[in-house]
Amino acid sequence: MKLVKAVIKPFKLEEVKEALADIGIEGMTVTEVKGFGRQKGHTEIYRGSEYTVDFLPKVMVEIVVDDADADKTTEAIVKAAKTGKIGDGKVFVIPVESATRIRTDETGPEAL
Amino acid sequence: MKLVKAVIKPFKLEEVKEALADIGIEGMTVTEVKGFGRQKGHTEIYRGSEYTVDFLPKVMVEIVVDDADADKTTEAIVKAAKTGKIGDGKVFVIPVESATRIRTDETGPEAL
Amino acid sequence: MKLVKAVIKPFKLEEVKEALADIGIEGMTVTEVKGFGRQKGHTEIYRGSEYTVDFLPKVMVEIVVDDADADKTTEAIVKAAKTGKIGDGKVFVIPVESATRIRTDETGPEAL
Amino acid sequence: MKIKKYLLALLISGATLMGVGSLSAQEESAVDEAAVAAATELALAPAKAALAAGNDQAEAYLGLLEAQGDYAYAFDFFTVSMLWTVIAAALVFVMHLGFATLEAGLTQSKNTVNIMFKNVFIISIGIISYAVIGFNTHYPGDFNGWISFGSMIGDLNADGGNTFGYGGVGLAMTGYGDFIFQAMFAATAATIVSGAVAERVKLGSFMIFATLLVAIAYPVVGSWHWGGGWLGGLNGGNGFKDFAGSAVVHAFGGFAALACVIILGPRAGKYVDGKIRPILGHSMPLATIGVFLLFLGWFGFNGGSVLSADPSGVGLVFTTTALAASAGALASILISWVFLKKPDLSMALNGILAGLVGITANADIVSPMGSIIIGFIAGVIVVFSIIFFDKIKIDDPVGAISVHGVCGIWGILACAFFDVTDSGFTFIGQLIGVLAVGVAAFLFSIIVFGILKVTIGVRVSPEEEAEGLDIGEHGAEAYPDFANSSR
Amino acid sequence: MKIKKYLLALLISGATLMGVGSLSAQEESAVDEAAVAAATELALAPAKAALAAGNDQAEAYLGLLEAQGDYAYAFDFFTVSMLWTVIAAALVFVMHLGFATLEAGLTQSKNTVNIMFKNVFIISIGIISYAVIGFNTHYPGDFNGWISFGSMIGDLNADGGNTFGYGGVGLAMTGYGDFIFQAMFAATAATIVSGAVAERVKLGSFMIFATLLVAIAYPVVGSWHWGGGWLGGLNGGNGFKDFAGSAVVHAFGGFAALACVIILGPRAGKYVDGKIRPILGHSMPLATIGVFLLFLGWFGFNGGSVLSADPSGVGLVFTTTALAASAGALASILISWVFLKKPDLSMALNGILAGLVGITANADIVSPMGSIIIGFIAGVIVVFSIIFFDKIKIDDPVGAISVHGVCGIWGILACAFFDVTDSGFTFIGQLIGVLAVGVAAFLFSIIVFGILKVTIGVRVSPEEEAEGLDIGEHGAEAYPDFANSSR
Amino acid sequence: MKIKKYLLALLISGATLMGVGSLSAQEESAVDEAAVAAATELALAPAKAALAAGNDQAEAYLGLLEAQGDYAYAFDFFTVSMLWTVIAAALVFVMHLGFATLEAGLTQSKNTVNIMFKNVFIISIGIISYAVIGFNTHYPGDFNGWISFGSMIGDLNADGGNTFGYGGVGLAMTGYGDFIFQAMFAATAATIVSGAVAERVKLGSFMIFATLLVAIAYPVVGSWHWGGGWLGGLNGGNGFKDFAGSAVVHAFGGFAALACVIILGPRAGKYVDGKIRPILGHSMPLATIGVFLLFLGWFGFNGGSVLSADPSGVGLVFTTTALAASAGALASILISWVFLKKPDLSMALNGILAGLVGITANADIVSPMGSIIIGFIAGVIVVFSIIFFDKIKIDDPVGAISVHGVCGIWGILACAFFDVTDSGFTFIGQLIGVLAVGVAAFLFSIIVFGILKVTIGVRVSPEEEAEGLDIGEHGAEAYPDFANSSR
Ligand SMILES: Nc1ncnc2c1ncn2[C@@H]1O[C@H](COP(=O)(O)OP(=O)(O)O)[C@@H](O)[C@H]1O
Ligand SMILES: Nc1ncnc2c1ncn2[C@@H]1O[C@H](COP(=O)(O)OP(=O)(O)O)[C@@H](O)[C@H]1O
Ligand SMILES: Nc1ncnc2c1ncn2[C@@H]1O[C@H](COP(=O)(O)OP(=O)(O)O)[C@@H](O)[C@H]1O
Repeated sequence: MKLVKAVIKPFKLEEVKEALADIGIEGMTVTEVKGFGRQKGHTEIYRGSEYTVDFLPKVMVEIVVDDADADKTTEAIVKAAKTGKIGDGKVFVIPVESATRIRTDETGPEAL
Repeated sequence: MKLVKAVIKPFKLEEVKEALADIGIEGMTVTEVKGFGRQKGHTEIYRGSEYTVDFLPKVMVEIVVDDADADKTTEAIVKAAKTGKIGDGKVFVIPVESATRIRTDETGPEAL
Repeated sequence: MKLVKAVIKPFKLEEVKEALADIGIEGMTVTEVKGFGRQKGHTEIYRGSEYTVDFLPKVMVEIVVDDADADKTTEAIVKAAKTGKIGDGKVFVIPVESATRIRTDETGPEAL
Repeated sequence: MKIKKYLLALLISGATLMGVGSLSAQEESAVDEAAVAAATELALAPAKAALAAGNDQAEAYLGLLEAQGDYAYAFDFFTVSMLWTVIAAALVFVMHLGFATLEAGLTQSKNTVNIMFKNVFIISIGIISYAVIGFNTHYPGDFNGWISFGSMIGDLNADGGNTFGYGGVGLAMTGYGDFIFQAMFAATAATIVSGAVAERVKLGSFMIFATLLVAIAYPVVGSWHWGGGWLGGLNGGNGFKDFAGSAVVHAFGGFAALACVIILGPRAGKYVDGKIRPILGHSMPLATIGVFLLFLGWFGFNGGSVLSADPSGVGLVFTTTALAASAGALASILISWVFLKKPDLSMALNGILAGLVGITANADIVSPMGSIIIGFIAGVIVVFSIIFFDKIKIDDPVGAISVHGVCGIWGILACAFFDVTDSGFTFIGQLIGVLAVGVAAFLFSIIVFGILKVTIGVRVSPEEEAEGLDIGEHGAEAYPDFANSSR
Repeated sequence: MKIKKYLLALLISGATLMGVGSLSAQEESAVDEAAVAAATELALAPAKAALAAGNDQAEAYLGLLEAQGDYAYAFDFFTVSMLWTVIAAALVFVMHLGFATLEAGLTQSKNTVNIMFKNVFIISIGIISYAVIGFNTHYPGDFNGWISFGSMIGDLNADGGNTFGYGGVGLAMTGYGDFIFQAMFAATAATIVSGAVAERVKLGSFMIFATLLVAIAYPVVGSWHWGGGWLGGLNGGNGFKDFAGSAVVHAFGGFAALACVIILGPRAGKYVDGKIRPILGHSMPLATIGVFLLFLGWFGFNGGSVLSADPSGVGLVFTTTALAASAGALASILISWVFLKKPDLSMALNGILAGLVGITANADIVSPMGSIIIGFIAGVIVVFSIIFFDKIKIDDPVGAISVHGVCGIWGILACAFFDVTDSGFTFIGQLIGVLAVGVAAFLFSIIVFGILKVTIGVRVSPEEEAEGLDIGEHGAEAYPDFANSSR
Repeated sequence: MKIKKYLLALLISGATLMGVGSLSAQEESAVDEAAVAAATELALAPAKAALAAGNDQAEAYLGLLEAQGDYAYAFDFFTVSMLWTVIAAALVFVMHLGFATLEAGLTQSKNTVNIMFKNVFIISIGIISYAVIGFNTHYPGDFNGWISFGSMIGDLNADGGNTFGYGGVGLAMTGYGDFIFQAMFAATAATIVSGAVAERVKLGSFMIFATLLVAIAYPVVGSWHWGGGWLGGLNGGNGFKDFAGSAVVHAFGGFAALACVIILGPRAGKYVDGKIRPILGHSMPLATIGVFLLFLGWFGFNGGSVLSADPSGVGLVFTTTALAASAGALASILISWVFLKKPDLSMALNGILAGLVGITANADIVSPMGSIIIGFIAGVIVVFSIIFFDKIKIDDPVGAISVHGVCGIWGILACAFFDVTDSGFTFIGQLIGVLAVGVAAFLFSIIVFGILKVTIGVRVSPEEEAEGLDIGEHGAEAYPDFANSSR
């Protein structure tokens, strides 16, 4: 199994969720995060002093999928989250050794 | 080492923490997250319009443990977090290559 | 590629960010978390009842780097985040199989 | 010709005034209608003269004066007193926002919508039910001293908006003024209970209970004291002293809360293996805003209870109220710092409220120094009381029982010790009064809430409690940002 | 010797008073100056005597009385009325904080800074523009009944701070009192629009629109009714009844909001594939605080509109206002529970506001029972209205169009049904009045906002809308903790 | 027979009135007691007649009138003025909630409990210490013009609640009214400092400093101006003009804050490598709520400083206060938009406060246009002042030094330029006065805070500062939801 860990723009969450539903993904976990990346340099002023807003609001979506689904999951996210503007985010794929559904003690792909 | 990454119901955190303490786990990191899964369909109304609350409040617990402890950690979490109702959550196990304690520069299992 | 996942004290974020910039790291994702660890036992009183504040505010910094950069990233974080006091946090390194930049569809190290 | 009538009137005035003098001289209590009319004529003279002189706009003012009837001489004082009454009502209204934010601040965010909803409901049903039945139950006029149910208010301006006279200078307001000021008080009792049962009470059951409490129990018990009931005969006819309601509002609410909490039991996870596990409030700013607003509103609660704009009364009451609140805060800060090792904000906030409840019974009869001592003692009491109730597993998230119940008793008893007007209020008399009120509130609540428990239930399911009442009862979150939004 | 002058004056008073009597007897309307002076002398007598007796401090008070001119006899009443006016102004000011927090609470956190900014701007420009042009446009004196632009206010105390007389007892305030009370009202119209266009309107365009709305449209339309314009001739000369502004403030704002929303379109993501996707407000505590503060401020809005401290008027208005608000809440709770299956806090909050808007037109002419019914119906209307506008894709984040526009109409019409003073307000007359105001507001807004749309644009870019206006327009976050801080 | 006495009294009244006339005629300043009594009799006549006529309830009202002594003729005016005083006190109280929320909003969430705690403490100790020593130090009566320590207040109603006379119409309040109004002011100075030293000051040291500041320094310096001290002799005997306290409250607090910040140093991480790194406030809604509440409270601060309900004074002051605040906001919006490129909410908020501080010294002597200009200039000044102090590394999280100190000076100087009453206030006189106050506050603070620094220390440890004072000083979090709760 793989953990697909995507950092996206917050307002893309709804579209990503739907794109994942379309390919049959039924579970995911979402976290509010702040992202630091190339999309920086937007300088703001607070009470007269300039500062750079380095950390921008992002949303991290984590989905554990069967090995076979990792690529299409990644693709679906990339497609749904793309605006073409800097700061769109990344998708990382990380190996997962086991998964357990707490409710049923099922493990492995059935647990997803 | 393994990263045990569990998504549980928020009110189970205290019990999970105690269950982990019982098996000698001394460290963990907790994040407030929103979960999307089978436990859905609870339709709400906001100002007259129906909508589905897809994302439910969950808590993510991340614990890095020695390889040997991964299973019993998983078990302890499963046991403590189970209510038997849909939405209890999942436990994932992910391989970890190294761990370092910032305070002491210790690495490996001693760092945990 | 590796995911360097560091849990640090919140007020060290700025220094860690700068330390990472110094070694050429351009992207990271940050989450507010609560940490449970050895740094505990500070007992507080709320409305007359004692309780232990188990979960302390921490910040989790996640950076995906090229395999080659994992060590120096870890080192940079450890150096910048160290206060020498209990609760400084940990750095974990986790294998990453792939990375994709949503904006450009680039994958692999170029995506970082 | 009208000129003659006018002159005649003046003549009659003069003549009757002398008669008045003689009446008074003979100390007869019978009212000489002609003399009264003449006296009134004296009060109307400047406006009448102005009108007669062609100053057309005097007509409206004269109309107001005349509507005032025999009390025209005091019309301006009446007007300012009435103004103070409605402003005080607005200030007491602010207390409801204070209660709502305090309660929300001291509880978990997963129950915040529920708490706000309860408070919106309480103030609404409180005002409506007070119109429908409460007011005339609270002030039944002649009655058996114990109970008499009233009907819906009618046109309280039927007398021309002039009810200055009915309580002498002590009640310088129209019927509507009296109504709206008291209506704002009425909901308070239910609000106090709301805080104590928060985070686990079933919404529907609470709404039924709150309605019965404010519509029936509160005005009935209140009538014993403020409505001319049996409590007035206490203290050897000297009356039972409860200036603005330490007993009939606060202790009443506190004891009702105690009964409900006993029936309801503590929140899940509060007492585990014999140990207390505090459940932290989710927003200290909200709690602090709440207490400042309560402090503000109390100027109306106590100040308005002077029942007129009498300068000496209003000034004294504002001063003793503020001093007691401040002393309460300092005491709680001191005690929590010394005994609990940390300066606890939530205790400081409760200290302010403790001082306010403590001074409520006696704000008009104590000296500045007396008010400081009363507030200080209340601030000490409240800390230990909160700890005590927690020890005996009475789980009261906001400390309502201690603040309103225990400090309410203290305020009532303090009348016997700190009165500088030598009115002879006795410890025993005060004790009987506050116990009567407390026991009544307790019994009513045990019975009604008990019946609700065995019928429709009073507590949400453990799952709902764990998940939070916001989702469970309302299907909504207090801070839903991010979920399902296009953010 | 001065003693002679004094005695002479007294003599003249006496003599003239008789003349006054005869004047009145002959029912001549001409004013006999000497008689007026004599009448005034009567009112000044006690203070003059005191001063003459060596009571030096009487001088200042006497000065105030004398500044009051011919109306000295009513000085104390004038003073308390004026005090009420400024306090009411302060209460109406509180409504602006209420609007700000309500609007912020019912929208997403990414737009909170923008909303707070708009509200700070609106109250500021509202007060300033009302001084510069609004006040004298609103109250133009003699004019054509439709429009007359005024100039900057001057020294409104030029008459010695005495304007008691100019509207009879119904306007017992100085020029400054009148100004500040009305200035606080003026910004309301723009605030109503602010809520409806929230989360997507371009800041600069909104600021221009809001400025024109409060500086020109509002006072011009207001002059039709309150400034003595053509609306006063409606209802067969009986006047069009709009006590405190259900039409000229609330419906005005509601219809302006409707026009702007039509031009602006819904928020991105609100209506997708023909389905409504609610965008949740980010903070129910903020929204609740907002509504309680609006409820509080409404006591000034309606109560101050009595335009004096007349005890019977103020008491009635406070009572009907509170009853209607409470009934509105209960109705919305009931309807949302029955029809939407959950007791919806945001609907309960809107219910309070609906009741308040509904009673605003008629608070001084209805009975308590009437006010309960008016509020209840408003609470029912508002729920269905909100659902209706959502169905037809009019996206109004805070429900401003329903609360202020629709319930504003209801309040105006209710004058014809619930009036207990038999003033003969007719359904048709009321309808014409409120439609005139609504159409005017709508047309003005369609034109001005339409011009802004085709010139500088009225809507932020989709990217900015997605990211939030806080970053886009202000470069700031409402809750920025953690980012870039040394926390 | 009493009838004779009554008639006799009337006769004497009449006769003495003539004597009064002659007294006045001879322009003797000696008071003829009999004449005074006769004049009073005139004022009491209607109520006495009513009582004599058997109108029993007149007794209470007559009692109030008689308690008023020689000033009975002005009792109603006195009553309404006193009512305004206590309501104004309540409004000034609201400012403390405003300060608390503004300070919390503009700082980090890790210090919020600490900030709320400080503000609860300040208002409490402020009121108590003002009773114990402050009031009688502030108003020492006859003294050397520089300093005289007072004792605890006693029964301020000892004169029957009648102190109308002691300052003429300009002080129409009882002793308690005077006390409570001034007590609410007293804590302000410490609150101003609180904002400037936030996020790093040691709690205990701050509490000691704040206590000494409000208990001693504030009333001593205040006595120079308001207590009849040496500042009254400035401007060629014309007095130093500081209407409601731009100098003796705001500049006082601002300069004390400056001294403390100099001693304390900036927050860690604020100035790094010569660059300013802003530390963002954690909640813009809280900050906005704070400023709206301060604006509201200022109507009491300035309006109450009229010291009576004089309609012309109160109306003018409300108007100038609102116009200056609004102009301040617009100026800050403009300046921040033009010079800082973005419309900055926090600057708009500071602009409101700047305008309010600017108008505080002169609200009763300027024209509407003058007040707009004063506020506008204050709004410009505050932006550049905040930037300036940041440049020179004076780290003031909320801008207290600029808002209260710098704009306080501006307000005082503006008296010399914008006075439309031709009272002859001079630039030099005003400058001397405000500098005297500022220097005194600065020196006192440097010394006392300096001593605290070298003894118990004034700053928390770097670790505690990094972790937040909430955990460090109070062991509590402001928003603790989720941790250790059973959520
Ligand atoms: N190396 C990285 N490790 C973890 N997260 C990253 C990394 N690089 C970027 N991110 C995340 O992706 C977001 C977008 O990256 P950025 O470089 O700004 O734009 P883009 O994705 O268009 O290249 C960042 O805000 C951050 O949250
Ligand atoms: N494939 C997945 N990847 C990541 N998180 C998941 C996945 N499936 C479920 N989860 C998380 O687990 C939670 C519970 O899952 P759900 O399907 O609702 O119930 P259950 O665990 O009882 O099957 C979800 O809310 C989500 O946070
Ligand atoms: N085994 C673990 N797995 C995940 N996170 C951990 C683990 N141990 C510690 N942490 C995180 O590191 C933080 C610091 O750990 P702690 O034991 O308190 O101090 P130290 O790092 O100095 O040993 C904790 O608060 C927690 O967030």
